[in-house]
Amino acid sequence: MTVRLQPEDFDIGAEISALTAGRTDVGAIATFTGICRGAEGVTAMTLEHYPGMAEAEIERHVAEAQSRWPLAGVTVIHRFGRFSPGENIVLVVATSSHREAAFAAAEFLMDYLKVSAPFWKKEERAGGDDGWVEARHTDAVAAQRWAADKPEAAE
Amino acid sequence: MTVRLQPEDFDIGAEISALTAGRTDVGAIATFTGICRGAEGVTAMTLEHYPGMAEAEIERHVAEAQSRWPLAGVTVIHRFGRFSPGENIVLVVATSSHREAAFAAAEFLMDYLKVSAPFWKKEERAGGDDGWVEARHTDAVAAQRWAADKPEAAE
Amino acid sequence: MKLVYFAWVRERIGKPEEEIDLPASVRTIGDLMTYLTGRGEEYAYAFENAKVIRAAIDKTHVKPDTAIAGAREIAFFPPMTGG
Amino acid sequence: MKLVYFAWVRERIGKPEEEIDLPASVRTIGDLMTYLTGRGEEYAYAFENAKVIRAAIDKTHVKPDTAIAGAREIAFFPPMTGG
Repeated sequence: MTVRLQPEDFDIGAEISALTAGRTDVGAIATFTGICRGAEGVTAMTLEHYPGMAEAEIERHVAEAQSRWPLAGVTVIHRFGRFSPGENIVLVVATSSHREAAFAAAEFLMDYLKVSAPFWKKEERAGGDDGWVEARHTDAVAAQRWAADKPEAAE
Repeated sequence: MTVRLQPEDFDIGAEISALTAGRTDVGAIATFTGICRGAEGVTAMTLEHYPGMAEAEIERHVAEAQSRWPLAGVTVIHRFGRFSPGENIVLVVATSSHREAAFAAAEFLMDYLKVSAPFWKKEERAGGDDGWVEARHTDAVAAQRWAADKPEAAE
Repeated sequence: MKLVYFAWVRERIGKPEEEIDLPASVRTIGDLMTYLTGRGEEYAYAFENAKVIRAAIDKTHVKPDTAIAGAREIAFFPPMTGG
Repeated sequence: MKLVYFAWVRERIGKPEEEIDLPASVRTIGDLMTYLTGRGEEYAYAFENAKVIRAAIDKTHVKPDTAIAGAREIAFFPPMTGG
């Protein structure tokens, strides 16, 4: 498990290589990259986090993903600081022998990052109408589905 | 839409960059990479395909994904030829403004690639026990779920 | 009519493709599989479990009851295992 | 007791953290929010819609009825919007 919070950008190819180098049991790699969007006049975004708790929450959910699915490796990187539209914000990489586990773990981790990891986004908008992003109800719904879901049997 | 069949390897970072360069409306990138595994004594794998039909089948399913979800871009690369364990075989990249569409499209495309795109894997195994890979029943089940699923509303 | 074969169908028949003239009585994909089965033991071996064999007409998946009239290229192959 | 604030809770209160001595009557997270609301209009503004405010004790999510006894650091913040 690799969990990193950092202001610096990340290199998806390098993170994948770190999880696959020297092993031949990985058949599936699912990744998710979240990017700062420039929609609705947003000119920049600042990501605030709770140091210490953010790492702990992410690590707790990575451990939960590892207990639900047969994963070979997991990497989560979440940036903090001020970003321009088009910049990377978050990366999740999950590897497994089969694709079902890799996809499910990546989605599970993104769903929980959204509602449970202590990060807050503030947008700067053209015209000076800055504001904190409101939590999406659909994110809460997405996270709740895992509470009911049993993981599928490993193959 | 980019669909390529090729013997050459691919560069995930470069394919992502090609879908995101110069635009700020992409908030989510889901990728899937399938890799030749060395499990159960497999020493190499040969991927045979039906030229012309393979491209057409993949393009048809990418178009279907684009009609189901609000996607910014889709890239599918499937290699053919002979591979050693650890080598890349297939890449799917789906981009969207939000993660639900990107994840769903990537999973949908992988599920259909498995059961509908005309590719066949033959494994070489230690001891000379070569053989064609049998289709997995779970792959057929995974593809069927999309027949019933309605896509979720775009946000 | 051009016939093309893939994977173990190709290996069992012993060739990747062939041109063939068909009698008018062969109207569907299912008829064609039956006809080919009678052409020799290599074909009989390839089609011995006909219900698992998939077919395409001009590079589009078809079912056994699909008519072959007008087809330029018909393909037979096992269930796909790509991805 | 150390209190820490994030995002618009921090902005409304006007500071990221503070040390505070609490009366013994403040037993739960909910009690603490009520107590802070009485400390001044900046606190009243921050906690005006108390049911949306989340809390953590020693960097673990907790609910309003959680007892604060033994806590070293208590955090208040809006619903999270990371990822």
